[in-house]
Amino acid sequence: MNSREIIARRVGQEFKNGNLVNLGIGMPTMVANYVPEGVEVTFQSENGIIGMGPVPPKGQEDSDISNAGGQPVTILPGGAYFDSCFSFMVIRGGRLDITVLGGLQVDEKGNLANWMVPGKIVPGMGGAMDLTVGAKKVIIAMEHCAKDGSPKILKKCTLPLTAKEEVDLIVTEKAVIEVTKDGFLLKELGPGVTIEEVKKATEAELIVSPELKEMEI
Amino acid sequence: MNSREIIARRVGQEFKNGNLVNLGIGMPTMVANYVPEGVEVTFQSENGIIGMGPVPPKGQEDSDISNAGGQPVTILPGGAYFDSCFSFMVIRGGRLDITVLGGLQVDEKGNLANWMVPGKIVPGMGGAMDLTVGAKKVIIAMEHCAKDGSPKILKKCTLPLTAKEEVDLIVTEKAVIEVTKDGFLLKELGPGVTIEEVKKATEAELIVSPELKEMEI
Amino acid sequence: MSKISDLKTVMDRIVDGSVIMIGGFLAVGTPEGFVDAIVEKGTRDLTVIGNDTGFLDKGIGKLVVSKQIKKAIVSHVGTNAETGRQMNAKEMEVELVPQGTLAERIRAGGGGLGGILTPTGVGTIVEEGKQKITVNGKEYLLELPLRAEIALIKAYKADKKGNLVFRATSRNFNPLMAMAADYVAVEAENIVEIGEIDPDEVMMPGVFVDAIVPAKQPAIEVKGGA
Amino acid sequence: MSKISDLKTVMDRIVDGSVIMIGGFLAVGTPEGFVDAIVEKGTRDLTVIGNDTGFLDKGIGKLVVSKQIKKAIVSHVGTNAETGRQMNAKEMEVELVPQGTLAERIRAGGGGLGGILTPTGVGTIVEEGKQKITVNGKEYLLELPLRAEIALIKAYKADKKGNLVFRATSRNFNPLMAMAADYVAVEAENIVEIGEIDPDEVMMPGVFVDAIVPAKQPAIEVKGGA
Repeated sequence: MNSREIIARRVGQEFKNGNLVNLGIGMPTMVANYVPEGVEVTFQSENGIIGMGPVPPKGQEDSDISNAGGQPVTILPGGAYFDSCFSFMVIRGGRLDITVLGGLQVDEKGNLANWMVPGKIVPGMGGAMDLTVGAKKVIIAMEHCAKDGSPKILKKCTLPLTAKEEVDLIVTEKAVIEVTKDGFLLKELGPGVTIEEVKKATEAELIVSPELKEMEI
Repeated sequence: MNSREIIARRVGQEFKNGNLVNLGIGMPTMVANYVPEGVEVTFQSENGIIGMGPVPPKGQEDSDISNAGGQPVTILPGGAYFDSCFSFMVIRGGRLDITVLGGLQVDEKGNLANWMVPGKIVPGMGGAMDLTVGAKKVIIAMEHCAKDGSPKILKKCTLPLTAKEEVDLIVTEKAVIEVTKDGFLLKELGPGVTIEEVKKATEAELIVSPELKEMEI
Repeated sequence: MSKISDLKTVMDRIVDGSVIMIGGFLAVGTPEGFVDAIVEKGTRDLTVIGNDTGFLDKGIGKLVVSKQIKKAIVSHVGTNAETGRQMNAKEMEVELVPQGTLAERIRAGGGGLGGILTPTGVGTIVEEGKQKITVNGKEYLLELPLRAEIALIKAYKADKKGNLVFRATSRNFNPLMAMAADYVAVEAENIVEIGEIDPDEVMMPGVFVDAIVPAKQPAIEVKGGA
Repeated sequence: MSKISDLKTVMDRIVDGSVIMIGGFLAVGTPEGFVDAIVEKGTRDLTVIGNDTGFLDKGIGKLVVSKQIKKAIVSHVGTNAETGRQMNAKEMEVELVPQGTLAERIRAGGGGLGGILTPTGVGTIVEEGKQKITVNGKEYLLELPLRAEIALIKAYKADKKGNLVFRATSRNFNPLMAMAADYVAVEAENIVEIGEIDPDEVMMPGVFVDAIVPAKQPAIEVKGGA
């Protein structure tokens, strides 16, 4: 199992029956493939759809039906379309249970940075700021370290924030970390990963949960 | 021709081809019957309809299709329904050409009072405050004096205002009066009415237009 | 996960002092079955948010007549003399809100906004106690969001997931209220299977709906229009 | 009074320096015919308001590549490398706005509001230069309305009065923009007679539409979905 699959599979376990979920573009989109059996969730996408279904078979794409990444998707029976304003009323209005987003940095206050690296790359925040502020539970799904090996889980974010103190849970290939008022709580380890490996790859202090266990994925 | 018909007929002459018009409840509703031939206007009603048509024949009422007064109406081909929020976006957003409302008092600044008489009757403002603020042209259609003969066209309103400095034109059975920055401009007289009669029935000063004429109705 | 429910389940949610939104415009689009059930239950001291207080025998007005309302937040009460009487006798508090402002306040409550700036009411007693903010040289009132514990709304059609379609002018405040309450109950004239409503025709997605109750209606109602 | 028009009439409205809203979300629901016509016309120094700058060869991105945009007000530019390049080289100004805020600002512009209070962006650089207002103990940013001289939108279906129906996720910003501009031109995939669209299915009433131009489309497009 590669890192991305570990992350997606573990994030899927956070979903509860009946949840309304928004998956960010990139890796979070993969989580749709790992919803545990017996759990029914509804996917919302900020470009104007509730009840988003899987990617259509090649050749059956509909150019009017896409996800927030612009990829062709489908809609399930009982789904609905709406405009962008309505979409963000859903997001900010308190009915969105979970948003899963990627991250560049998360810090121990629950701050998130994922929309720009000044002077380098500025993709823009898209819907991420609204999703982070609006969803009841914010899960950051990301690889534990940056490509150059530098830590992404920090004492204090150095990049411009996406939202202040909104992150609830971080899921990486190495660990599941909860943001608590006392700081980061290390709750689970990735397959074959040790506490020391996680600590080494993390800039911030980690409180090790007394119930620490390996991910069951 | 009774007073109400004079007023309704004269107000209708203000409509221009293509206008979007909202008629208040009560007497203003009558104006729908006096749109001049060759002029096509579209009626909006704040309860959620554009393209409102005439009252249906007895027995053919639809309990889901009404005007803002709760009376059964119809919808014309090319009409549309929408919710209350959208309806007031139309009203405040600059696309409503004309609103015709009743009035208790209008003063020479263009202030309007038509929603309460403290201690006596407080029907509420309904959509009148939004209509007055939002419409490009505000026409007050009312009898020139109150039932007890007291003047309604005043130097200064004494009742709580519906809106500040928004009235453009007053149409009564006695006169057509425009609100200008210099005060009330008397532009037309009702059938058989003299300048003196209008002045006597009006508390505010009237500037008599050099082009004063009798209503052509 | 069908959301089909019954009147009793919905009524169990409504207790003395509840804050309730009720859809409708002069009783057009008001869920009369829910209103009747509240009258029957006799719950008191309600705060009711709606467009108006309907008539003595129709719409929200029935709750005025039965003296169950402590406070009404509405735009218009002129069609119900009993509201005026209770208001003047100080038996009931009435907060009058311009209709467009009322709609925006409910929408703000539903959409997670902290308020909106409207030009409506500037220079009138409506501005009393409110913050005035000037934008591009024009004055606006800051109007605050409204939410309720329970929204009681009426729909023309619901599927079992709670996707809703409203009809003609009975739409009015119903979709707005469906977004602005913690618990949303729908009186539905027609109930269909999931998948029978085209996703582009859904006017309110089912995620906002908690309970669907079939409307008790005269079996045949004249639907003459479009 | 048919509003059927042609590309030239619409393009005559667009001049150097025009402020234009263009519908679409990553080019889904973008009126590509209008965009191509602007590229052909070569109008410069445009201010463009849209969700994103699309791709190099699709959506608003084509106007970036042709260097016709002076300022873009968008939520996302990550799918168009040329936007990033022009932004870093200071050849084009980009105002990045959170997507939900962008939608609300356009809606406020269309609905005559002076602004809205949103929790989005509090504690980030988005709050710079904005008024912060606390409501019920929570901080919000005051975000101001956006309007344009011209809105270029795409609809699935239009009747000759301009009543519009959008389809699936190509709806996105199109209806919002239709309300927020002085002149609204629609690229319509299908044009039908007045009366052929049910009044309850109209997603944008024709009073907001000034010109309808038939879309130049591949004659057959796969429409596999619902």
